[in-house]
Amino acid sequence: MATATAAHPDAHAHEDPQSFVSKYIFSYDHKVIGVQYLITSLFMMLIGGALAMAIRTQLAWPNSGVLKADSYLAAISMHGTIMIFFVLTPALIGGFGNFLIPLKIGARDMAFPFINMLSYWTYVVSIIPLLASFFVPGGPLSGGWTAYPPLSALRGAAPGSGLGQDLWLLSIAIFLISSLFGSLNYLTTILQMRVRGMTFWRLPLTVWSLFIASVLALLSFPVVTGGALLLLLDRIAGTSFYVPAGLFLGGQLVDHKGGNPLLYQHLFWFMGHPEVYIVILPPMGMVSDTLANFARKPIFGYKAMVVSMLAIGVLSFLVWGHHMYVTGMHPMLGTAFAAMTLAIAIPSAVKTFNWMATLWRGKIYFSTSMLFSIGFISLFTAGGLTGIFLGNAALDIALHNTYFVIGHFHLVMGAAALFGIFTGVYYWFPKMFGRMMHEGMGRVHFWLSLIGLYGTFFPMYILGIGGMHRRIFSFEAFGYITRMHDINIVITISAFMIFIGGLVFAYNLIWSLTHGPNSADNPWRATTLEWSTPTPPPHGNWVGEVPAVHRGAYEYSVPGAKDDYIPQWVTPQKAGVVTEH
Amino acid sequence: MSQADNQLERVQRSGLSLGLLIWSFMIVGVISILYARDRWWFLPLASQHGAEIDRMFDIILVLTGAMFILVHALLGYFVIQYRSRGAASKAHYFPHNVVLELTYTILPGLAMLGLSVAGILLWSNIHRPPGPDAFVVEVRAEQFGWSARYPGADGVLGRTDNDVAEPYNVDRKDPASRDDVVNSEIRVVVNRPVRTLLRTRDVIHEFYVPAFRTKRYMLSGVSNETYFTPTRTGTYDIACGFVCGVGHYAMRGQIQVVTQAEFDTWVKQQKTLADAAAPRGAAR
Amino acid sequence: MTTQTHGHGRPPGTDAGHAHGGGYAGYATTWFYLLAITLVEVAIVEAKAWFGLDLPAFMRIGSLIALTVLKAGLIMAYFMHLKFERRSLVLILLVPIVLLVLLYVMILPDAHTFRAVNPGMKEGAGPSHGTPTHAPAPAATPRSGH
Amino acid sequence: MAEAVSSVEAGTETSREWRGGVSPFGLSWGKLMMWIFLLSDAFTFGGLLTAYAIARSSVANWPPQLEIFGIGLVTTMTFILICSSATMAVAVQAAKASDHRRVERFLIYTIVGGIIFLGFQAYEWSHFIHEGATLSTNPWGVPAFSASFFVVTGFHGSHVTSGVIYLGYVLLRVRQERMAMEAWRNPLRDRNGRRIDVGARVKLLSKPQAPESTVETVNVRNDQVVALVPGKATNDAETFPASAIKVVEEAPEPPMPVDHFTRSERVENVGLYWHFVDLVWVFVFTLMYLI
Repeated sequence: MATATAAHPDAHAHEDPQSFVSKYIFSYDHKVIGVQYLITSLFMMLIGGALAMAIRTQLAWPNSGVLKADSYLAAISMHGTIMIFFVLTPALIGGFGNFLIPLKIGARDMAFPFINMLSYWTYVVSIIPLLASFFVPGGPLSGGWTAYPPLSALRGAAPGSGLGQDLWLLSIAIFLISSLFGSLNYLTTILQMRVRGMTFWRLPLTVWSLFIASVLALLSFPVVTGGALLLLLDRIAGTSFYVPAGLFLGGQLVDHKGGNPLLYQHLFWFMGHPEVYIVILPPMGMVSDTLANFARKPIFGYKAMVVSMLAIGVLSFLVWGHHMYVTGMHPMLGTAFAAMTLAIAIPSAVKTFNWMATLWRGKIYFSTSMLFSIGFISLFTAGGLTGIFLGNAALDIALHNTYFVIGHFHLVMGAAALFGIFTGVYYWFPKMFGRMMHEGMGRVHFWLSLIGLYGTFFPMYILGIGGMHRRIFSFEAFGYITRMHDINIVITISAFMIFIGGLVFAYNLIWSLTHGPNSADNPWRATTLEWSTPTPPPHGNWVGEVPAVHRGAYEYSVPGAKDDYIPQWVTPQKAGVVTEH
Repeated sequence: MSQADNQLERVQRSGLSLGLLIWSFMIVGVISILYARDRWWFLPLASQHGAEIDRMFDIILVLTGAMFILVHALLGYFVIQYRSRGAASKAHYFPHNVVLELTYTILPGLAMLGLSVAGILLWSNIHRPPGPDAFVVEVRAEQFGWSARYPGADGVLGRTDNDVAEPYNVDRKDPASRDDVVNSEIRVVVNRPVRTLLRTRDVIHEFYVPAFRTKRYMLSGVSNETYFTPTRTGTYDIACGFVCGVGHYAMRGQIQVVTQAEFDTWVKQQKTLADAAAPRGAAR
Repeated sequence: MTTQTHGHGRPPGTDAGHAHGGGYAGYATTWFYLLAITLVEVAIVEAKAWFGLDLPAFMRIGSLIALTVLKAGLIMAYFMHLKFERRSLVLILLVPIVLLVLLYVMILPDAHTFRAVNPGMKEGAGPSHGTPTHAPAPAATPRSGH
Repeated sequence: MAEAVSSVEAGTETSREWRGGVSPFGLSWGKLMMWIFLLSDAFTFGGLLTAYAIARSSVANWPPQLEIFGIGLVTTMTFILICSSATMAVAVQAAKASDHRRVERFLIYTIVGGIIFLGFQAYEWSHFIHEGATLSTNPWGVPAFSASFFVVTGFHGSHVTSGVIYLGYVLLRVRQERMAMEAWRNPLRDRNGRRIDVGARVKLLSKPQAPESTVETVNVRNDQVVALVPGKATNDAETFPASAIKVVEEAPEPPMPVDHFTRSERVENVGLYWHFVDLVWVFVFTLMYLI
């Protein structure tokens, strides 16, 4: 078997695609698919970001007329949907997952390249109904990205509860199928296609994190697929899974009987909470890789990192109820979920301190990628710590559905995850396109983003404590929120700063694609396997044999070694030292 | 390896600006929280259990604040101190240390254990139903307004039944419903435990009174309950905390905390359900 | 596609064509047990009608669930060959099944909350005076076209 | 395998080193993916069955389903599905033993079982709908009863349907592959007993004037060979009986058209899927009909 892996380079790699279409559009090549995913999700990020700017303008100057009350609800709902399902998940799992997994484990492609291509195109198809819902009567859904029934189940309940809601459900269903295709591929690939010597304990943390995120996606998404199916039936076939009897809408008795709205919330959050970790685990992994690389130190406590990610993965399935403390859930469940939620703080703390210990006595190079990684630690801490307030069921009574929550999850799964994406793009751009990105523009992007993100989301904690609740089009009805008008203006100005930073990033991407200096094969002097390929890697990734792996992924500054890094593929004889792992 | 290959030597070397930025976040963060405590903090408290929520909030704030400061102080320091200092300097090879790792597994673990025990105890306290002498009121929400139903003279709310095809599903056949009072004003009695039944006419709303630190969804089809004891008379804002449609942003209500005597006089002047059903005042 | 993907993902020993798992006789036994258990299940359900045995609900439901799990175990172990796969696969498959059970267990209390706080759901009301509003409409119009 | 390992062992690697391929579970890629997919699908059913359980526990007066469903009919359906699962298991075993005619026969039994099951289900549904049950109405009480019945059995039925289609596809492939293998084992031979394979240089006996030609395709079943007949302007492909061919130069023996592994794995995968459908039914049977 071993011979098969190493000596049959072409048993698996298909012929080089020739035409433009088979090379760049319907490509089977995981690298092309990864880049396609990234570009598509960055495009979606532009839409989601523009919506965010509209929302923020409205909240800073409620009478500016940028949005109306109904289009405001549509904007927040679509902003959430787009950012979570169509930007963060596909960019991290689809983009970096596709690009990095085979390169990092020494495979020539994914296990099922056709399914891989199908996964990307299913994702593209799922975008169509979503964007189409902007143009239907009533507009897109208006119940927030969670789409709780009965608001989302009853057509007359809100302007977006008509066709827009149907299109949303359709879009999400297709997206979940796309994600299923992806997960099947990643899991099979990581389990079976690692090159000789690449044991689980030698996998780079990026691969570990993508592996765990894929498991989470695989197991959590089907449940909400079922839940969405039932919601669709409630809407179009007159079933009553979620809508109880005796409701009145606009003077009319609603023709539903015997449903339970809590059921949807449970099914939704059974997906919704693991989804948070699907979005934050890959950035954790990528940041671990870059921190070790640019601090020239082994990642501190590699095994503890893996175990804590596994713990986060398992716990993420047991805590969905903390989104529902005050929804009418049985109080006994509140206690159970509260205990398990706070338990997640432990692996998170371990990870944070491990990153800090990695920096301690390092030899830090401040590349743009490293700046974003350090920013990630800061944002993750600032956002993650407030989770302790919210996980505490009693405090959640005061804070649920306020801007405290918005600040919390935006810092963790918005800002930190975004920083993970930027870290990854700046770090692997040379491998993707063979050119370096512009460092100066990168630094401008970083400064605007970090200051902007802090300025946007940190004050939201204060808004939340002060009592501002979420999804309101204008706060002028409430005196205690109006007293905080100044904070809202500060937030909006900061938000525009992020957006401008994003534009700088977009310009940097385009500029670097054509003008960036050419990159060497291993420009960052990194140890992991993707840097042993030519840049950019050809079809089939390695010319000749895939190099075998001889050590763990983070052998930097090993005492006695010639260089300050020993790549995984260098034999012990050549390296001159025998490494521990 | 040639210099041209090594991009590492081309990137920025100094971490001073980044470290200062991280420290400034730490300082600005702390100052802004301290400043906000005086101006934009929780609304002045008007309920009994709220005091405990506020206290627990402060405890966690101190803990997490210390953590935030610790991480950022170290992070800023590391970034400034451990920058690359040319070819001669070398990073310290330090792949793992079991004692250190266990320390920061167990310490947060203990802290979380303590916090979750304290939180769960408080949570159970808040959810313990008040005794039979509690003030009972049914707060009702619809798109986009508030009202209330009071039990009337018999002290018992008429039962609700989802199969009754009427707004809020009050079963008028139930004798207890005859003297119920329905009014757009929401009033509760000061220093008396309130058992609030929450009922929605249509979609999910949320009964959110910031001054009481009280929040509970009004779940369609269910009479959710929430308990609190108001401690100060006055008028407090109710907000609908959960998105419920276009008018969500303006769905503001008011809850008046009055003395028992004031409430008794007021409630006697209101029409009962039976009155409303027979406007000429015939049946009583 | 097929030929590419099977390039090196094959388990050792399969090419020898040797089959484990007790062969056809083993399947016949499993098949027989599955049918027999199904019959036992039906017998439990119909215990009152067939044997005049009035089983208490917890016994009836408990034994039915136990038998179902047993059946599922037989199918997975023999038909799906799990008994002959590596132990690690079995363990990995067990974890999510535990999660599924947990999903159910954690949601169930809410169904009862719903039932208890909501008189409309007729807690304790038997079918006798329950749900008059949707009483059987004898000529409930079936939707055409099905 | 030994040579491959030795290069690794030249380093500090131990013999228990990871070598790639089929570890950690000893499953091929395809089979592993099928398992992962089934795991995911189990969660879809898990979600739906949980929804059903909640719908049921949310009301006190669930209709007495035992009186509504014909227990005999459902038990028969269960029997049929278990039987088809057993025949599927036999087909898998036969595939491993390279008994391909038996594979085909038992795949057909399995498909028939699936179709009968679907027929029963269609009968049950039409009966129900006739009695007045729809997704939103239910003559026996709460509408959630018929809604969850239709959703759960419908979702399972869609799995059975796609299973039958999948089985049919596998059956076709197994047949094709068997024929290809038979053709490979017993190639067409000319009167001298020499193999006629694609690419062989042949003399066309029926066209004595024509120069030597090359075999384009071989149809073993019909004893026919398609060869290029060099013409004046262009070459024409023409069909000849094998008896009209004399091989001048044999083509190199073609590789085995399909190997044992590919064939048996395909059957195993559909087997896993089909057993899973059966597995789900075991739960549906208990949870929806019996309890």
